[in-house]
Amino acid sequence: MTKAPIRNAPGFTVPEPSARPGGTPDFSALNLKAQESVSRPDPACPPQDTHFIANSLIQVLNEEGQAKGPWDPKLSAKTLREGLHLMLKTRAYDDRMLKLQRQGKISFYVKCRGEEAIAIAAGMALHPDDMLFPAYRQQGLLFARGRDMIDMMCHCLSNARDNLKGRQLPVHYTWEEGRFFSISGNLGTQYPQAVGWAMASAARGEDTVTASWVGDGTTAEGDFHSACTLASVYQAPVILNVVNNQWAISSFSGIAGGQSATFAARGIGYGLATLRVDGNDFLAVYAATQWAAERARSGNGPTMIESVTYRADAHSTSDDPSRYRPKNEADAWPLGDPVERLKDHLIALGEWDEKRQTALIEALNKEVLASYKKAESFGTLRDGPLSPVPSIFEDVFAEQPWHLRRQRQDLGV
Amino acid sequence: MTKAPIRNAPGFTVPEPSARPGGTPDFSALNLKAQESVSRPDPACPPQDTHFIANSLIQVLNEEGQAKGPWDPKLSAKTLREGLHLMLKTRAYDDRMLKLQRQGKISFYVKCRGEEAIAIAAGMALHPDDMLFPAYRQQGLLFARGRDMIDMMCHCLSNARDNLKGRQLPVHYTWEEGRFFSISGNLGTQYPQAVGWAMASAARGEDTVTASWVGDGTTAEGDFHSACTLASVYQAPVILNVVNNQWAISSFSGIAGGQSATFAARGIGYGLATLRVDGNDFLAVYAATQWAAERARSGNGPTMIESVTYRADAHSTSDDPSRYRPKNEADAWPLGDPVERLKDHLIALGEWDEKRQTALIEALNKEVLASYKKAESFGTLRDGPLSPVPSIFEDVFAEQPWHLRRQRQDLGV
Amino acid sequence: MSTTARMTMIQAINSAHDVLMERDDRVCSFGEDAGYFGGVFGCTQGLQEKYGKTRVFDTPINEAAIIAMAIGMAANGMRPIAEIQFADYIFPGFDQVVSELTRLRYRTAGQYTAPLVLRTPCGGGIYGGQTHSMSPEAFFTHIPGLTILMPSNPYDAKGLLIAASESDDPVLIFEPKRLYNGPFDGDPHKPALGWSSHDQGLVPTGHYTVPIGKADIVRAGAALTVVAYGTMVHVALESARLAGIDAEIIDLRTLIPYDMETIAKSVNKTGRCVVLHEAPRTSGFGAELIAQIQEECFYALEAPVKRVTGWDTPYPHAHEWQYFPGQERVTRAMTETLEA
Amino acid sequence: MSTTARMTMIQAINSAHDVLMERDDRVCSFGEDAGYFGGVFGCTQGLQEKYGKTRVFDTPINEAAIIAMAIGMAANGMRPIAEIQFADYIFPGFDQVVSELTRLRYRTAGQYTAPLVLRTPCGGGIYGGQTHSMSPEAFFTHIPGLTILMPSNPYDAKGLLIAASESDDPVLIFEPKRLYNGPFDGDPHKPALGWSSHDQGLVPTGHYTVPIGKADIVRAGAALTVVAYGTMVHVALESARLAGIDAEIIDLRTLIPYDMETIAKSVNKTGRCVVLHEAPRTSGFGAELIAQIQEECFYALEAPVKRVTGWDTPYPHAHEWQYFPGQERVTRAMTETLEA
Ligand SMILES: Cc1ncc(C[n+]2csc(CCOP(=O)(O)OP(=O)(O)O)c2C)c(N)n1
Ligand SMILES: Cc1ncc(C[n+]2csc(CCOP(=O)(O)OP(=O)(O)O)c2C)c(N)n1
Ligand SMILES: [Mg+2]
Ligand SMILES: [Mg+2]
Repeated sequence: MTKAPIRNAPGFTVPEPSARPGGTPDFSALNLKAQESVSRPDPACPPQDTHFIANSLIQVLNEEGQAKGPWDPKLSAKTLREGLHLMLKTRAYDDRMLKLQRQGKISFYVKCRGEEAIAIAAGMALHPDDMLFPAYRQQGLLFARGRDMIDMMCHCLSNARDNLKGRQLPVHYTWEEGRFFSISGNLGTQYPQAVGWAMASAARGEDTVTASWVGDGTTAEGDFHSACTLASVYQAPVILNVVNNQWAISSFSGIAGGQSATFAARGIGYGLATLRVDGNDFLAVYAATQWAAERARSGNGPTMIESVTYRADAHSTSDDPSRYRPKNEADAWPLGDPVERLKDHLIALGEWDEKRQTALIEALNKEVLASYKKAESFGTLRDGPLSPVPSIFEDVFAEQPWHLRRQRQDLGV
Repeated sequence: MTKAPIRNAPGFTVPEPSARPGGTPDFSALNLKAQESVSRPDPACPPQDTHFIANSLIQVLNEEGQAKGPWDPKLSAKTLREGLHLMLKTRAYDDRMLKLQRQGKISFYVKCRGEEAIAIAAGMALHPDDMLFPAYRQQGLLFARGRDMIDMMCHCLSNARDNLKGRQLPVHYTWEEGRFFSISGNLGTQYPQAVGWAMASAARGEDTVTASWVGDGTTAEGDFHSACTLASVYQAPVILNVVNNQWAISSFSGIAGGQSATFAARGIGYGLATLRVDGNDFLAVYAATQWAAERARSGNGPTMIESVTYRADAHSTSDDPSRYRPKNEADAWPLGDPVERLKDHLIALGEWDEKRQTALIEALNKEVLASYKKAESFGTLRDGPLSPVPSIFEDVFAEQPWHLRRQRQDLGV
Repeated sequence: MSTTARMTMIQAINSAHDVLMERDDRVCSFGEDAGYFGGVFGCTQGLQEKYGKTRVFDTPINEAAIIAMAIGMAANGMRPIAEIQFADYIFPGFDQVVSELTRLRYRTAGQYTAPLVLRTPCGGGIYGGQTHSMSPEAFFTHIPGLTILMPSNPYDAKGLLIAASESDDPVLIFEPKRLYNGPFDGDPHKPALGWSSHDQGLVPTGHYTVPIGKADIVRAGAALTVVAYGTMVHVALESARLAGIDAEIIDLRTLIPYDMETIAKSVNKTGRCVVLHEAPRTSGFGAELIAQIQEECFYALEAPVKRVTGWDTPYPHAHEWQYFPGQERVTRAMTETLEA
Repeated sequence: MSTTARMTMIQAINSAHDVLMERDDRVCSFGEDAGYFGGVFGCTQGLQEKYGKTRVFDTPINEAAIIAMAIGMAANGMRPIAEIQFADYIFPGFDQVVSELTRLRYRTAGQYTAPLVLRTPCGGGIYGGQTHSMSPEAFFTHIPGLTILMPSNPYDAKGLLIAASESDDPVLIFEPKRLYNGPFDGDPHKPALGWSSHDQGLVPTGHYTVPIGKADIVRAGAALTVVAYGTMVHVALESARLAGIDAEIIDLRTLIPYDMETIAKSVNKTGRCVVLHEAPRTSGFGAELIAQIQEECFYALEAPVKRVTGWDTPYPHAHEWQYFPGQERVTRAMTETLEA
């Protein structure tokens, strides 16, 4: 037997973020320098040709608000304005819902501030027939797909018009009509399901694509690996998105392994195509999604996309981030704010101005408030009306078996 | 919304091996060309410096039986002969145990034919204090650690001297004295446990290393991902081995994603150091293990090692491989037989000859048979004696609670 | 089609797949070694060749992935039948069952459903040791929204599998592997029997169903009621025969929703009851049955309801027959219940 | 140390960690958000600062990994206390509990053991919806080799956690999160109470244990026995008080191995019994208790044992109080049992 040199092991490492409350955040380790020169491989290329991008960053919008480089999707001004509109709508909705939670009108809420581009750009780049398996922070997809805001609010109010009959916590939307799957409270579970969905579509010869989203923290779950493995083995037409917003409640991305490799790099090990994209750059997210969708749709298999972004607000209404990260961390985030960046781009193109921006925000705030007034008229969790009580015994099985019938009777309803 | 070109999706892919029964196997896709030129990075290097090896192959023994290249561990002839001895011992043991299973003396058996180098070389390269979390096909580790063969047989016979009291299926060894963990029937479960063990060692400032093994098929399990994630986050002193023997019962490695990437490449996504090694090359496995152990021991973190090999025999005594792969596939395996290769090397060195080989095999067969005679004298599953019946109620808890006491009484023992 | 054939349970399960896949191209089938090879027990043999690789295929070794994939496919209009190689290995996928599969209809208020079948061989008696012998049904009976079946013979195995695949709910089928090739009455010393001479080994070759939720009274009797399922049905029959006890023996067949009507009717008649299962005793499914029986039949009961079960230990390898709740223990429980 | 202090259940759990870590450097603690932040409920707050990062740390979001890591550490001489953020999220780690943690001593014949504690908040009453309200204890009670505890107050929470960590067996502790900050008697319309005025909110600051396996008779009575644990203990007390029923109320505290001696003694005395839990009814832990009670106390029972439980559905969000087995249902069951 060989004798290894005896040294004192230094214990194991527990990763720490660059700063804690009171400290000065430093994101330089993330390697987020302007990368407009990242080349754009053919969407039908072998996965290996994309792997260099896992350690780079696809960016289109530069610091001057110009669209540059091979990934520029060259969208029309109309499309860009639509993107801005949808992002602002999402933001207006989020802000109102937070207030409502603070007022006790809804029991729980999750904002996506700073991450609006990820859902909106992807939602716009995908085909309406494509299937979505989102996590809870992609509410923008609903707006991109044109869901009625009142319906969304009714769900969050758990009222009589909630299409989920009050059974789910707010923000756990389902919208079958919009090909939007059910959001689970359990992290990551829908990721491998999305691959199964995609396989069924492919088996029927459909040309639709399935996309799913998880957070950086969720990549640690076994289901992440299940999805990657299935996608790799069966070459399903699926887009596996990782939204790296630097935080998972109080744990920074290093606790999910983010200091050892990028999340996009996870895909390399499975031979997936891998893209790493500036998640606060509407055009970059759009382009990456479009690339992956084209790849999947033409039978060239799955893509993993890491969108690098920052969770600018609390994790949820149950969270207080000032206890674990510097208050100004969002300001220090090198990739800016997705709304501001798209706005600046449109202004630079001469297709927008600050006045229209202000007016749009005002109009959206009004729309949101009006929607809320309407939604509230269908009830609130606190004051009702709710869906009928017997509904709690329904939909457990297709038909109610004897034991549930008895339990309903036992409750006297 | 963009309109993607409408094509007919081709359905999903189900990977197929190069040949089925009657066909001609072809392993060229595995890229197993002689690779003696793979450079050997410093064991303290950043993980990234090893990633090229994930798509290459560390080899020391060339086709002429010479040891070449930077990975040559330059072992003494004595050590090489010990390696050969241990591999042959493992093989002699395996062959006898298979016969015994066919005779109904033991209920189940798993051979490792063709994979002997993986366990023996690793077992020799590691320090005796290093901890082992093997799968069921690394019985060689027990021989490398000097376990008494009679004890091993008593376990497989489930007799009164089985150190597991007949509670486990044969080959599910445990040997605390030899720092050999308990083999679980559940695939992959011990892989993340090994990381936890390594963390505890490191936390106490010990300089021991922990090594674990899974098969190519098992890499698909969620626990594989758990282990990789933990190792990556905490930089534990652990060696994560993947034994890619091309098959998982009837499923070839492609069903675990092996056609999309090497298994070593899985480690890239977690930022682990990654080595891919000719698993039938005793010297290469030794060198890779030594490298990873040195790395871990000196506080430089985990390594993933894929050993490329071939399961030359049936999966287990319950299996019939002729139903799913060509009969001659083992012969077509480009990396040869590990025993033959080490023997040829020793002969080329002038340190061994065919006569000694024949004599050694004969001696080992005698030793195995004599051991078996002795082991059988302590009982067999069919004819007893077994461990005392009340022992089935012991070791469930540290102390027997009332309900187990009652159940024992109920059985009348 | 009214032809019948002699089938083992394996052949009957295979035939059910064949019938289903022939009739409905939404049905697909997969699992570890279940594609090309046709499963380690052969239940899906020949199907890949017949129906092609996108309908019958091998999966990676990841039970969570198998179930999740099945959920996604089922939600997207397929009717998957997935095999979990051994029931002992279903636990990596437990979360997908508890948190996802069985809640999808509920949490989406019916917008999405996952009508699929999970099949898995369970139970002991084959010297499989602690990881090839488990009877984990009780864990699943506590999950709202899951239909759970366990056939005890080829006829039921086929008829229940067809019914399961045609059901709009997710169904989990436990197949007692000790019964795959023949009935087993609990006596390991007898020569192994095949299904060829057993009534229930005669199976229609075409389509038929065995109703979900209906127990089968396999022996009518007046002295006491025995509630059993899977292998224990055969152990109960033989034990009663040997002891000359006029037991009414109920083969539950469906565990959830269980046929309480049949059970209560019998217990109200006999006044005595014994419940059997291979799984460990504490919080086994027998506990549920007994809790319900004592509630519904309290005033008819003349003796406490006894359970004969596996012990509260892992399934030991060498002492298989000291663990398995065999004829001696079943007979003793029946006798004690009659004398109580 | 004989000083005491007023503590919430959270503070009591935190104090137990502190006492344990101070005395024994093998004790370490980890979980999702449990390191720097001190846990989403604050149970491990301040400990990382005090004991350092290799003893108290954050983990990746992977419950299987957390449990597996804890097993490896425990087998290698540590005494880990791992937090699973919500009991609803324990299922990805179910396999590590069923197949590994609880079998290690057995399958190695004592060569390796994994003495560790898993803690997890459970139960409803906080409008958490179906993924923050589960009471999954029954699943675990069917696993041989696992000690299972559920405290109903700060005193027991601390004493049981210390006993658990000092036990040589793996222990799973369910902490009813509705009780973290104060007792809850099932009436959501009353203003929330703190622990400050509750007897069991007075907690020794130092080391003490509450014995594993011993139930607590929280109210002596003659009319009937109520077996409860966790939040339901408080619901039972208040329901009996309001209804003026002389119930003997047993707080089980330990679910496995449960204190059958205390239960049987009480039921043999009162002749009537009601069992309560928040979890769904079918195959809930109440079934096990009832099966055992009817077996041991058959001739003393004057009425069927009733169970009051959650429904066999996922935990609905908006209809929280129609799901939760509250005072009205508990009172009705007691009354019916008295009148039966
Ligand atoms: C299986 C599971 N474990 C734990 C949780 C609790 N939890 C909810 S959100 C969250 C953090 C998720 O972080 P990330 O994946 O990065 O998504 P983000 O919130 O940043 O969008 C945790 C731990 C859960 N919901 N499910
Ligand atoms: C969790 C789990 N699932 C399934 C099995 C059944 N099984 C036993 S060995 C095996 C194949 C393993 O293949 P691989 O990991 O490549 O190891 P090898 O047998 O080739 O050494 C399977 C599927 C198991 N033991 N555990
Ligand atoms: Mg995040
Ligand atoms: Mg293999």
